[in-house]
Amino acid sequence: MTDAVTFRGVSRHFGDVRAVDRVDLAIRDGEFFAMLGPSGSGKTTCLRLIAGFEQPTAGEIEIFGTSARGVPPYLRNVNTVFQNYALFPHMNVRDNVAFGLRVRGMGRRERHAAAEEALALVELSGFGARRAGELSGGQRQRVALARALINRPRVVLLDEPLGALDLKLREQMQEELRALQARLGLTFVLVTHDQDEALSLADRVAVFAEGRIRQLGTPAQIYRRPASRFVADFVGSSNVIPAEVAGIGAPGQWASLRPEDIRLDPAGQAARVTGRFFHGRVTKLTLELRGQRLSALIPAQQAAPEAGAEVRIAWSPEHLHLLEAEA
Amino acid sequence: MTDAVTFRGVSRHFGDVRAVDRVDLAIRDGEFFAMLGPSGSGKTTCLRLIAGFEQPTAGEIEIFGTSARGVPPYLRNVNTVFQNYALFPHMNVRDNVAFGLRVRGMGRRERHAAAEEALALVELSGFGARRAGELSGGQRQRVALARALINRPRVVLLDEPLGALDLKLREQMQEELRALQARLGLTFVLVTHDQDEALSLADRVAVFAEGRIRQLGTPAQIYRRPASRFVADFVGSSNVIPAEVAGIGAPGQWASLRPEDIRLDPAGQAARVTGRFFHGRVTKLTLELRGQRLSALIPAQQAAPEAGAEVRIAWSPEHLHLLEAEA
Amino acid sequence: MSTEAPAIFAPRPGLLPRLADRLLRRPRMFVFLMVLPITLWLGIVYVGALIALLIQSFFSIDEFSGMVVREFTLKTYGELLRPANLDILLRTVVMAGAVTLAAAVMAFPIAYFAARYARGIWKALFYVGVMLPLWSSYLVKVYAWKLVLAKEGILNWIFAKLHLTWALDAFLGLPVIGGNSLSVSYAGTFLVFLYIWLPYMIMPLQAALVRVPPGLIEAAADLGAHPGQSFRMIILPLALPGMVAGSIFTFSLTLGDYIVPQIIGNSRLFLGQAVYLQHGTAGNIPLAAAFTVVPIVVMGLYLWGARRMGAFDAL
Amino acid sequence: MPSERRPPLALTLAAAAGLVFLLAPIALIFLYAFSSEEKSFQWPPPGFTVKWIGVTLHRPDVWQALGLSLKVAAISTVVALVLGTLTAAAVSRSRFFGREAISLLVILPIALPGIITGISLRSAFALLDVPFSTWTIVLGHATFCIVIVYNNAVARFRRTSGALIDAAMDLGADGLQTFRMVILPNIATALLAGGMLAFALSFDEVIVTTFTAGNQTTLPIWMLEELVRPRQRPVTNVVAMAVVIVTILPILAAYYLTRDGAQTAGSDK
Amino acid sequence: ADMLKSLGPGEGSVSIVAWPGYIERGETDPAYDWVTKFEAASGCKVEVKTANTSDEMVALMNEGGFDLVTASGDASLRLIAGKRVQPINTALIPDWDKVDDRLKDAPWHTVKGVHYGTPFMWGPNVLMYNTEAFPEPPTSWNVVFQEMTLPDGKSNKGRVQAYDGPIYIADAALYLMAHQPELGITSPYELTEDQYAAALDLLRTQRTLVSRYWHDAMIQIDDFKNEGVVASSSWPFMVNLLAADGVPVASVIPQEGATGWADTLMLHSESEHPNCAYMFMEHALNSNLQSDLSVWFGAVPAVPAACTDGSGMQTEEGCAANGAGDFDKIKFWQTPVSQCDAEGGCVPYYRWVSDYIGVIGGR
Ligand SMILES: Nc1ncnc2c1ncn2[C@@H]1O[C@H](COP(=O)(O)OP(=O)(O)OP(=O)(O)O)[C@@H](O)[C@H]1O
Ligand SMILES: Nc1ncnc2c1ncn2[C@@H]1O[C@H](COP(=O)(O)OP(=O)(O)OP(=O)(O)O)[C@@H](O)[C@H]1O
Ligand SMILES: [Mg+2]
Ligand SMILES: [Mg+2]
Repeated sequence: MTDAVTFRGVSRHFGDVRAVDRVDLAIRDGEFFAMLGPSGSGKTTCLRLIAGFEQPTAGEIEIFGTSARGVPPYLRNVNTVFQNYALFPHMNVRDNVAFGLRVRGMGRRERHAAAEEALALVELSGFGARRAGELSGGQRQRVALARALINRPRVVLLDEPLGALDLKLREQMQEELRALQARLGLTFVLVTHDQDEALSLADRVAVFAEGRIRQLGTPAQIYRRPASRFVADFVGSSNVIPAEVAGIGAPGQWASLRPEDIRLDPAGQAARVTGRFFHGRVTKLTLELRGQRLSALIPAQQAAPEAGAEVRIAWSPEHLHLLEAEA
Repeated sequence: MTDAVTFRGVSRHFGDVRAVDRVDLAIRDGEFFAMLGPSGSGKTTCLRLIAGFEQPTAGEIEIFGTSARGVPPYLRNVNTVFQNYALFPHMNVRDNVAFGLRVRGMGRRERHAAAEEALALVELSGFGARRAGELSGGQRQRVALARALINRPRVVLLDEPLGALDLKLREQMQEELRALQARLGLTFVLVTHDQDEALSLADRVAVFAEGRIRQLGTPAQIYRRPASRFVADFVGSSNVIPAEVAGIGAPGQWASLRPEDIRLDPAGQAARVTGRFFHGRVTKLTLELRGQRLSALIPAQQAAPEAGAEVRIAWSPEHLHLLEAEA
Repeated sequence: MSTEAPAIFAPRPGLLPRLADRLLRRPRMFVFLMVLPITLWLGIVYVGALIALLIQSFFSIDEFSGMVVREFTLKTYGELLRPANLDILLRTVVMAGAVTLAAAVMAFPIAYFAARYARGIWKALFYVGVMLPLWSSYLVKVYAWKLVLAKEGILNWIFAKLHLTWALDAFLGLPVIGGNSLSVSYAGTFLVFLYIWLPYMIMPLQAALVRVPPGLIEAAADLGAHPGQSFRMIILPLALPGMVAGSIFTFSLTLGDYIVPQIIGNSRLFLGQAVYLQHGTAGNIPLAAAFTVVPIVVMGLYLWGARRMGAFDAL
Repeated sequence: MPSERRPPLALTLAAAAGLVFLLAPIALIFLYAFSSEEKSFQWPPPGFTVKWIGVTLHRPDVWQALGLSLKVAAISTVVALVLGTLTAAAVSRSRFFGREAISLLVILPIALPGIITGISLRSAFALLDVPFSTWTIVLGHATFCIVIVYNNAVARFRRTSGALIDAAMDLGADGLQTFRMVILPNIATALLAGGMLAFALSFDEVIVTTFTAGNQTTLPIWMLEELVRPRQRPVTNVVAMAVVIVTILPILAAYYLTRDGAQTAGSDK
Repeated sequence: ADMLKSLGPGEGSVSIVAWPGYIERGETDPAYDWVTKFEAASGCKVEVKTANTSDEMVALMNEGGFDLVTASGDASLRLIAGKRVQPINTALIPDWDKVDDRLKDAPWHTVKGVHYGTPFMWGPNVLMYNTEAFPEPPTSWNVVFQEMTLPDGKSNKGRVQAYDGPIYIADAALYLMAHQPELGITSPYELTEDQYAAALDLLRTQRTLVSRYWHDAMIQIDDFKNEGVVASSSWPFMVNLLAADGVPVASVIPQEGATGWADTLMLHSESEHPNCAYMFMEHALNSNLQSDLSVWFGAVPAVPAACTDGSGMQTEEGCAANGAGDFDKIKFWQTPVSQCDAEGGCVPYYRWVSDYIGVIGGR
């Protein structure tokens, strides 16, 4: 089976800025793919390269095996859900959703029917006559999704679609997105800087930094076996500690240790609690251990020590993960 | 000791909208107080009542025992960190921070020195000459904080100060806020709709809905003993299940059960997995149990079943919390 | 330290702060004071004078003495409806409409280019290009155009050099808009009007176009709209309020001008000239007033429509 | 940020043609300021001379008219700035009865043809027994300049978040301090842009001026007389050219100021 | 106000509504200055408001605030009828005697024997023609009224002009006086309905020949220079200017005669500075003003001596070129009024206004 999107040595430079730098990538047909990385790492640029808003400075992009060189956005069967939704303010919801069909010359009656169907898909039946300005953030996001899906694109690109939503709504939309993707069997490419979102939604995740892919793998691989200190640090707030303190590897090496893998243990090493934060089901402790700042998560059932207390902590060696030296 | 802020039967109506409705409240001197609630529940209005931007329609507000009736904002020794920071775009960072001193007539040299000190407090030494537009979100937030703190107010009001920051930065700023409050010993009133933020930062939390306080207590009380279905549902995504299914209480009553308290147990009740989301240290399962949708969190160490699988689940009765009937 | 400072400060001394404070605490009074001067000047004096003018249109002129008879009559309106006067009204409204349309068409590429593509020095150049005509004397510009359009003027000279005189002649041969030369034809009047008022269309249009988020155009392309469709379905509708705002200027300025058609054109009167003439002619003020009713009604309807399109925000 | 930086060729051509259309007549005015013809012009000009610049410099009537026009434009602009800003503040900051009517009222003098404004103001002055003077010209000009300032200010007020005013008061600034330290600096560039345009409009106005001036001669009225009287015609072109040359610097200055203003004005969203 | 009986001291200023170019203070050309000396001698500061049409002058005078106006015959009677101007005490103007006798009692400023002003300047509305198109001077106004082939072999269509003031209807009537005597026109300014209708018909024919009517001198000069216009009613002023510019033009008064304008300095009935105004009227007659202005403006002085006495720049030949010898061929502008000798009355001016608008508009 051909891959949905292939990058071969793709670069996109803006003057001196290497927004995307020699990226090789293959996104499989039908998978939920996430691009994760800090701000400015080139995620959006990658998406824009796929959509056709940018042309690579070097390298080759293929979409379902066909070269995309010089193909303008409106000829690519790829649709985008923009970060700020980019709904057309002068149209109502129905016309927004039906836009893709209108430009393809479909008649009014037919495209309205199709729009209603697409709205039903995102559970917005009956909102067709509203203006975009009269919708809440979550509703707008779903309109943008319906608008992208109505064209039945082969690839759906989502640029931080949930960034502007509040926590509660974000979680709900995440579930809906995932369910929709599974149901329609389309290829979804999601850009996000929220590691939790990437890990929970995607089949595979590419971690970006400075225009390059630092690690590509399943969420579990990325979370449990981060390839580098950067990845360990960025994906789930890991403790990155020198090998000497960790007790494995050679001096100069670093190891990662997840906060939830640190436990209070009277037989462990002495550390000082510098802060305590109640998070409901867990309590987060910030600790100081031999000059290293660590954070640990203690299940809420357990009594957590006060800030300032001296505690003893331990971890099982199998939770330590030795990091490769930074590139 | 007098309380910092006291509300006595305070209401604020806008036409038909009861933004704040007969609220009684006492915020203690020196505590970190959080107002938590969904959008539109009246949190911001409460804050604006304290700051003096709104006048109560009914009731009385006291600040450190003095009635605030008719006192304009600039005569209240209370300062606000606004949701969007509201930094003055035509001033540099130093002048922004020193604004409060300037309007009180302090000389240029003195107030610049004070501004540098305040910037040092929020770890922004050396940023004084920059424009607000040249700062990142987190930096802006800290400038807004320094600007509010420089007046040495008796109460600091924070209106969703971290709402616009991304996850990583938000966590970091939360730690800093808490540390600062502890160090300065000031009264902080934080408005947020992020339950995790309220729970982890505050000494006490008031949960708002529709202009009224639904529950007021320590984070642990609110999390473990929610007073109502609304609070249980809003604070940490709880499962709220009928007493029949839960196996306690009388029919018609409801019980709350935290997702982390559900465990896979071959001896438990049969349920179907409808979704699986990897979140790093835990995996979230959405389940269907006798027609009820539940969510459960499974530690990552444990193998989580696939979506569609049949599983058996159980919980200890002590984790069930019977809810009072809704008002 | 948190216990030292008072929780509520004492009010500030000084008269001015106290006064400002009073006003701020009585927002209604404050707003009232802010809009008072404008209401007095525009609402009472200006609108009052307009109404007084309109009332005059219901008076008539005594045929024998030429004096104004201050009695209510519709006679003057009867006069207004004479064919010669109707011609003037029709001619003016058609001209104003044509100028407005042409200005919109002509302004669009300039405004769009300046708003979207021009950067750095080019942006400045476009700005200057629009502002300079605004700053050079209206009259001198009109007279300069006379030289351009004359039979032995610059345009003819250029056409002759390009061996295109036949094309110009063919154009001038067209009925109605043509004439003996451009400078004595409707086409010439139109061209000069267009030139003089074009900047007033470009500015609001550009302001509207700047505010069209580029993301929307990308979104349209992403959904399969080719550039023409993006233009028609996205850019144009979103720029429309700016265009309507600009058209308020071009339309009204053309409607009332009496200098351009006197210098460039075929001597057939335009509304502004007619008003000027009737008003100046030792007093057919009733007829002059009746003439002004037309632009007031036309602009009234236009403004009403424009406000519904949100054009006032885009002026 | 759009990245398709290259405009379509047709658009570039159309925009360039438009620019030429706008500027070519100005070039012509410059050219004929140096024509050796005296009474009327013909194409191509038979010869060139710089003597008209000298002639113009020694014409006291030019200087008088220029002085009056500058004075009128400056005062009208100030009046328009004050009234326009007040009205804009009231309209954008609060809702009150008649708010819609006021926004319409402000637009009226520019939306109605100048001749109507001129005639009605003239009859109003006659009715109120106001003698014609510089002040009647100023009043006439301010009437239609207000809308220009008003529109610029309203747009800026709308973009300047109300939270800034709250923030200032929260930090201890009273009403006056808030206005001086926060509101004014934030709307300054918009006022500058509006003021520039209002000034230009007033400086070049003929039609309303014809009706509101007594026997005073503003520069446009002087031009009108000078053009109707066919002697030393290049003098009008010299004056027009001088005005353009002298104003180009403030135009550019305003451009750079307002360009930055676009960023400083919007509060961080 | 009543007529002034005796002259008092000057009030310090005088304001005048004038045709452009009538009151020069040397700003345009230092050689032409007849204000500075007057101001110095009389202590009256002169303020000038120019008006471009007779109608504008009437409107300005109606508004008030002025002392003097240089009114043409088509405005003067309107001003008198509207009581905007006051009778003149000629005894207070020592040089009244020098005024051309033919102008002293002219009907456009004398009503029932009462003088309402001081004659100022006059001139004919000549037929200006291009000497290349007309090797011989045209002998009739028919070159601007009837379609014909001109001596240069091309039609006159689009190459002739007419004045765009309603008073031009009189020019048509004058033409008809000669060519259709059966209409019985006695004065081109007193037309019965039938005569008036015939004049309008003639003007409608003319409309098909005229591309643009001339309104101010500047535009006509431009049109002769750049628009290929070869014949038009005009003033000596434009003929002189164009000829000086090297354009091949000349002028003639054709056999039908011509209309003409004669301007009168009239005193506003509510003048606030009557003494200064009288001083200016005297100044207008006795100084070199008449002589210089007739050069400057291409007009004939109301004081014939100004042509010959060397008080200014004018010479006898200059006066002749400006039409001094043609007085008898000229029917001077006056305001048409409804009272006239013809039975049924005549068509009044306000109808001339609206009908001429109609004619130009193609109705
Ligand atoms: N049109 C452009 N011109 C110049 N530089 C650009 C352009 N677009 C992007 N860049 C630069 O390229 C880099 C990558 O930008 P990109 O938008 O792809 O980052 P991102 O990973 O999407 O970040 P974010 O999470 O903030 O959206 C940044 O340094 C950005 O400044
Ligand atoms: N000035 C006002 N005029 C009218 N209604 C208002 C005004 N301010 C607030 N409201 C209404 O009062 C209610 C409470 O608003 P408030 O801003 O206090 O909510 P909130 O809890 O801060 O919500 P959010 O989390 O969205 O900020 C809302 O329904 C709001 O629409
Ligand atoms: Mg991005
Ligand atoms: Mg709020």
